[in-house]
Amino acid sequence: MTLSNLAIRTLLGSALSVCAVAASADEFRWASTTDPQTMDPHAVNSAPVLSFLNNIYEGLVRRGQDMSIEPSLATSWEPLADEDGWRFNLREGVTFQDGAAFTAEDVLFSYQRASDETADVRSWFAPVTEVRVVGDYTVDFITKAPNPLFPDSIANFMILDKDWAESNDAALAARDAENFATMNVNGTGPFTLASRDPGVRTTLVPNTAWWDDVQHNVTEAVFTPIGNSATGLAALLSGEIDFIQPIPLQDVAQVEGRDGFKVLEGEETRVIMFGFGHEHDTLLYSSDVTDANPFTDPRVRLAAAHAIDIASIDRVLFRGKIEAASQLVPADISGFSEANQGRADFNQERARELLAEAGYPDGFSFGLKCPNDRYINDEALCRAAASMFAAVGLNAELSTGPVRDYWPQLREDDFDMYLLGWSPGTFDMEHPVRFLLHSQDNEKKLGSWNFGNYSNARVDELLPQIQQEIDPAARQAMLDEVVAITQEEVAYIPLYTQPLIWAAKDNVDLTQRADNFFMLRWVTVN
Amino acid sequence: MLTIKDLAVKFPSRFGDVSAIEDVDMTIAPGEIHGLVGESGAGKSTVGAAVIGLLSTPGYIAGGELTLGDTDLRSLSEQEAHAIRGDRISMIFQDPQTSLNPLMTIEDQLVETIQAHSDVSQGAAVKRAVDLLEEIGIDNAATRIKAYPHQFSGGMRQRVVIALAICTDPELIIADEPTTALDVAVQSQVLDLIRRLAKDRQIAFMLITHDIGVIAQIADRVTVMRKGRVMETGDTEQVLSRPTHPYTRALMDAVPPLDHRITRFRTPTDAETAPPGSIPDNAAERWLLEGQQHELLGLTLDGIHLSFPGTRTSIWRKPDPFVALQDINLTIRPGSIMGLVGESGSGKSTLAKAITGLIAPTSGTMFLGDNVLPAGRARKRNDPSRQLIQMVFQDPYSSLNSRHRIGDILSEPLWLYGFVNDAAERRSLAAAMLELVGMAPDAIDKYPHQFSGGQRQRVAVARALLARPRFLICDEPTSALDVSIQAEILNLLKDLQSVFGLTILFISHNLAVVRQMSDDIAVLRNGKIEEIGSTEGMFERPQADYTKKLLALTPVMPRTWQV
Amino acid sequence: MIAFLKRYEGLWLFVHSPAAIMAAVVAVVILVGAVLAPWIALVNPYDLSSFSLFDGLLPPVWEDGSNPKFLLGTDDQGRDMISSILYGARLSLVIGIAALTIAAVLGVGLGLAAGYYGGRFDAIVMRIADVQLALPAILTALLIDGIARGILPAAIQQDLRVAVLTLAIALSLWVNFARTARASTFVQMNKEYVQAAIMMGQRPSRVMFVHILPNILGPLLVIMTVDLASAILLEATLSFLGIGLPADSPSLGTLIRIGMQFLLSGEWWILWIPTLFLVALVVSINILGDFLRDVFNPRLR
Amino acid sequence: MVYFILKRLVQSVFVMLAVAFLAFSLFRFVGDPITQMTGVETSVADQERLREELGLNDAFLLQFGRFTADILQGDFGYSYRTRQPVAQMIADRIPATLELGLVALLISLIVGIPAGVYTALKPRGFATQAILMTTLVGVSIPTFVIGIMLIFIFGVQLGWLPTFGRGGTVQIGGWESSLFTIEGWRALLLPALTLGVYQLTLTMRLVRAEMMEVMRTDYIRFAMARGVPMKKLHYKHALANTMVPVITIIGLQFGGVIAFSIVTESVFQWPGMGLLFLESIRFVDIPVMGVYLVVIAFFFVLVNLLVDLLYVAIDPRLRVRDVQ
Repeated sequence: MTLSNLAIRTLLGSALSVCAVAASADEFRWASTTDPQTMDPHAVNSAPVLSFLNNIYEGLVRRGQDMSIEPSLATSWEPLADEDGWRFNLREGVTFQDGAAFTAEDVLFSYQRASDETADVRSWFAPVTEVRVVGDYTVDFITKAPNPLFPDSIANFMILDKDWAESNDAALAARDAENFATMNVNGTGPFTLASRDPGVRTTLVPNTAWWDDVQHNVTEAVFTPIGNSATGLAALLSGEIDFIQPIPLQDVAQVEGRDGFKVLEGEETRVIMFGFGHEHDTLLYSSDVTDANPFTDPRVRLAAAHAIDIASIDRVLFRGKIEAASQLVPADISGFSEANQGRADFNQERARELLAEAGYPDGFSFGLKCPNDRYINDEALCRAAASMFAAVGLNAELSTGPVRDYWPQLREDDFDMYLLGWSPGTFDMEHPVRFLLHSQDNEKKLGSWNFGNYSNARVDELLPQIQQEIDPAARQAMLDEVVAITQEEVAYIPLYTQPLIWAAKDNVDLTQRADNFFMLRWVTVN
Repeated sequence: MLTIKDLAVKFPSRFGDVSAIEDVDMTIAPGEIHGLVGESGAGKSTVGAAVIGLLSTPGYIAGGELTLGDTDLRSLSEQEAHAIRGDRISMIFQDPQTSLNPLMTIEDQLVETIQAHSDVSQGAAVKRAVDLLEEIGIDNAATRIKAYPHQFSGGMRQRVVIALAICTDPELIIADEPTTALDVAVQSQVLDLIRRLAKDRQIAFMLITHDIGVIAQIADRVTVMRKGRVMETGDTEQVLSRPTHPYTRALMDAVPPLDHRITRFRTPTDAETAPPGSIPDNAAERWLLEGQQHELLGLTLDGIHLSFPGTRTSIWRKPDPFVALQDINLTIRPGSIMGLVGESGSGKSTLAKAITGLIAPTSGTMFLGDNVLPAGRARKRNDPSRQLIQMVFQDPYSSLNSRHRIGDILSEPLWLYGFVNDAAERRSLAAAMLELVGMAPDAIDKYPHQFSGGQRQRVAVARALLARPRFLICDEPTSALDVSIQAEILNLLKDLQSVFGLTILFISHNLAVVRQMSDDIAVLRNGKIEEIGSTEGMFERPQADYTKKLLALTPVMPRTWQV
Repeated sequence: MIAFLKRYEGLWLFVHSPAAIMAAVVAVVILVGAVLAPWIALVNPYDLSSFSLFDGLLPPVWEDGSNPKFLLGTDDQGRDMISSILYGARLSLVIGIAALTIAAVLGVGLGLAAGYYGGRFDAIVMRIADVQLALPAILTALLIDGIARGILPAAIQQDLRVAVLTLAIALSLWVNFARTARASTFVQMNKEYVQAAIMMGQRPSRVMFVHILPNILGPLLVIMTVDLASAILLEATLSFLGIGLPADSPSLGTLIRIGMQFLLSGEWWILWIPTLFLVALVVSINILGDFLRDVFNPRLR
Repeated sequence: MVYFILKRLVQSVFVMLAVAFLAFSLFRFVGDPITQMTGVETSVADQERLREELGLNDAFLLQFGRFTADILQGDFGYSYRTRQPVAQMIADRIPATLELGLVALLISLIVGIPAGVYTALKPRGFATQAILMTTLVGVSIPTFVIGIMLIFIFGVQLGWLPTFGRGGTVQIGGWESSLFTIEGWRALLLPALTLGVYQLTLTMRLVRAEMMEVMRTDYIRFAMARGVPMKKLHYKHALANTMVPVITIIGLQFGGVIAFSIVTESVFQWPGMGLLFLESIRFVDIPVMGVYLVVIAFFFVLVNLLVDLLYVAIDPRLRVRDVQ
């Protein structure tokens, strides 16, 4: 009944429009696991959104292929002379995709929008007290204290057009209900939105009026989220997509072995580590030690570090694609402590000795919490680690769960030991010190991801100094001190840097950036 | 015309081939109604199925000849046989309720059958169908033909079935128990129709039935079968009135006569059962007699009215209730047998259920002896009447729990009513009771499915007796049984009644059986009592028109034929 | 002999059905293996100290680079495949059978009572069944899982995973039992032996469970076998959707979910060996179910 | 008949309300949406403020009342994750799921019914045994394994069919359909097959059992005895009479098909409701999950009402009142 009706309507051709079916020659199709949930650059602070929108919107500064900060909508910036803060000199002649001119008013408006209560990215502007429009193309950001890293921290702060947002009722980020900016864009970036079907496909086309030199040759780019990794890989191998990020480690050989495909391997900036319940008086999940928390003893934590056979993990679980980590950031991040590159070696003897010294010659049991859908091979890693811990007498009661349950458990202090991955949003060592090493301080919003509440007075004392120090050497010295202290005390057991594995057709040239952001402007299809 | 010679049908089973019929000989001439009679398991339906080529799988014809006119039916291919079906041989089934495709109109079914066998146009086929329906007595056939089977009553439906069977002018029709599911009035009409068709159209009928009365009424010739073999063949009158084979004779003896009352049946099987009292010192008999501390109990029904809520079909209108029983006044004298007769749907079983408390009358009062009998749910589980009133059901295959051993079934009333608390004692009493009803005591460890219908009905009687009842309801206790078995069970009931002084309500649609069993009789029709009185009085001088009609239409053997 | 076989018709049919025999052999072998897992398995996949990552990803013995200690190879954790499968089958069967028992007790109880009492009680039970049917198995399982996560303290959630999963599967299966039991009970209620029992004044519970229940066991038994197969598959599917059992206490379904990661990587055995086992187990159970159906409904033969 | 339908409607409303309540219970228990809604750097205070704004701190019954009242007013709320109206999100995905489910059902009927008839009429044939065995193995392999196998055989190795998505779609009055393009059908084939395998087996076995039952009835034997042509006998007489129980079960199963499409949609990245639901679970997008459950229940109820109407169409005993 309905079908024949439909057929008739089709024949009549009324209200009929055919979506793009076959791929045109220069159409570039790519897939990732998650759909960006919104097109609003300030509504959600999550990697899929920021990564995707960086193709459409631009910030005052942007990151280059090597992650370095380079001019974008601001051509230059310098610290203010008479007060704490930064001056940005804006690029002239830039237009938004709807043709409106880009001016300092748009920057001020975007700041107000992004730092409003409705915005999820407002934490970026915690140090900012005021933004002043100095001229049409000059803006000052005033900070509470000297903030040498401020320009680095706003690479994802995207600018929208004031008039466009206000006239479309999108002056505030959509929080409870959608608004115009959830589904529509008006940026200055290299691409603009052609169509969007959330969770299904999102099509981008080049912004012909883009101010910068065009390095890509994409005429149309179609993004499809594919949640199931096997399906995604099948889509690549069957030629339906040109590029996918990421692919599972174990499938690298399969892709490399096929003609016409290539694998891009790199390292993400995310370091995977174990954390401890430092402030617990007793273990929560122990069947034998119920009156104490052995992990308060640094020797026990060190024993755990010595129990880890990172080489086997690398070989079996990660097929040789990981880099062991010595501290909370990988080597190419600014502030990395070169002086402290050593890590506890795999030494079961030493681990047992340390346990015996600490008064646990027979070991003890404890609870280990892990997510199973957050990091690459997270669950397998934890099972392997638990097995390794068990070999020295640390009997881990492993409990894994999806990340939706995992964070609440961590926030409720419900663990003895836990797995965490951290990618420094600012690409500087200061970031993990602020979030993971400083004592928990809700008022100052410090140590907010330091679930085990590792606390060291010296580290707490050093953090504000690091944040305000302009001199790189002095700053590095302080960072080295922090790393040395936390290594000495085994605040965390850093394991490795998470690998970044993308796959593409051979005829696609692209750039794999360490933050796992995929930038269409560097894509060429041959 | 139809000649059957040495026909043998076998059913392969995992224990080797089982012979269903052997050495069957039979001829049927055009226009002849040939009765094929026998008890269940005689193989009479198998003969019919073999002729029309519809033996149920995996049966096969193992030998013999089957010819219809010049056609050798056995040599036909599958397609040829199917072409002959309907065209030259047709068939009428027992139950008109299930013989017609419920999803197709009568017209569709008739036209498709006509067109399957002759090359006629749709219009011509419809016309022929309408004419045919008129011929077999369906009024207003031109409009009725558009109806679906469920819109016809049972008798009309069987006419439609017959119309379907004859619409292609077959030479032979196999009628397998064509009237068994019908009430007497309808049965008589259908039998008349068959006779007319045989005469007018010269159709040969193979009339398969277990009912000697039907055979006597319309068959020209008859063949008696037993256990797959022909016992006797001949003209109906000769076979029925002067049987030569002892089996035929015994069979005739077991048929209850309608026109007079006999004291006991002679049963074809040599009495494997001794009547109660003849077993010396039976423990069960003693136990039952011990329990007779009560007087004989009568039952009185006073103004019983019972209606069921109708099926609701509209939001606005309350559905009309369906009236099952209307103003029933009935007194069953203590120690007597009250016969309750009526056609299907007359409310006989509803009345039995009301007395047993399974359903509650809408109004009216019931008395057991002098005590009011609580109705329906008001009757407590421990009400004394639960024990005093027992029932023997129609279907011995469903009235015994097939998952329980006979011993468990029989012991149930003993512990339920607290008669015997010792399990071993219950067991020995049950065994004695089995003996009393004419079964071997070792039956106690067997399951019901290991027994025949007659034996099961004996068990059912035993179970009823073990409750030490004073009032027994027998709801069509023999209608599922063969005549010879029926005779045995009726004998048993009579014997038990006389020994233990039970009051019995005997329900049956079979007038002859009721005449043999009851002291008084009540005729039920559409939930109302038409007539009530002593059995002899009623059979000799029926008052109500309905009773007269029933008596007149019941097929019987002519008095002169009776042995 | 013939008399004996006639009496035990089911047995006779069984002896003459090669498919049923094969299925029974496979099912029994897997069952025995599962029961005896703790004694015959090389490693205990729940005991993290009994295996080592060092042995990870070894292929089955007939392939290059294998270790004869691990006949069917090892997975990415270094667990012996055979041991994992034995323990996995054990867990799958425990969940399946437990879920089935709960579903059968609940469903048959409600179905019997609904059929026996009829009327309003029947209507209520059937409406509840409708609601249950409106939430198909997967959704029920997701719902129960979600609720359990919400109301149970995190500390015991892990220990109760099996129980929660069992309950979820049981809840999605009970309707089958209830509907069948109810329909069969309706049929039995018209049988005269039931009327006799009621008439005699027997307790409803006795009528239901002693008289009616044995007579409706046939179709229920068929449902039980078929649903055991569905329960095992459902558990596997839930694992695939990520709400099954955690990877450190793997059922067959979880093993397959883990194995899916190695579909293309060359370590085929991690996926296909447990899959083969699961399919063999489920097919066997289904064949036995078919066989039982034939026994109880000879007309379909 | 009107009364019958009204009665079913009332029952349906009850079912819907009960499902809504269950769906809402899910709201409460499935996890904390806030941590999923906000980025890593959002402070605890900001999270708490958001929780308060969304009313997540209110009493359970108050929240349920609000939820039901909103739904009754046609307001299905907004997704926590995308901030879009849930009604629109689900409505956008309904065509994909329905087309998938219907085509799967169609496949199961087109293949299952003839196969059921064949195996019923030739119960001892070799082909029958082969069909029965194959389908038995088919339903014993988990759906997701079948899906992935099909993808790799037909998508990757042979390259015949697309591996994901809906292919080409056509907008017809707001209904996005993939039934009018070849690309659409190519994309539909594998997922529909995956989803249909179980239904196919079920349909086949059901038709087979009912057909064997019907073939024994008197009216079929009578039709046989009248020499009604075999084809007519099998298809017009026998098959028609098997349809009533078959459509009942298919009706009851349709809800299951739609729900099981969760697995298929996840494997084939089929942009239907099931995929949306899975994403919602991952992100604890409670409004979407709740409405999904209600929609599924609605489909179930609707299909069963249709089944009731179909009965009336098929069976004259329900349609034509006895004239006597």
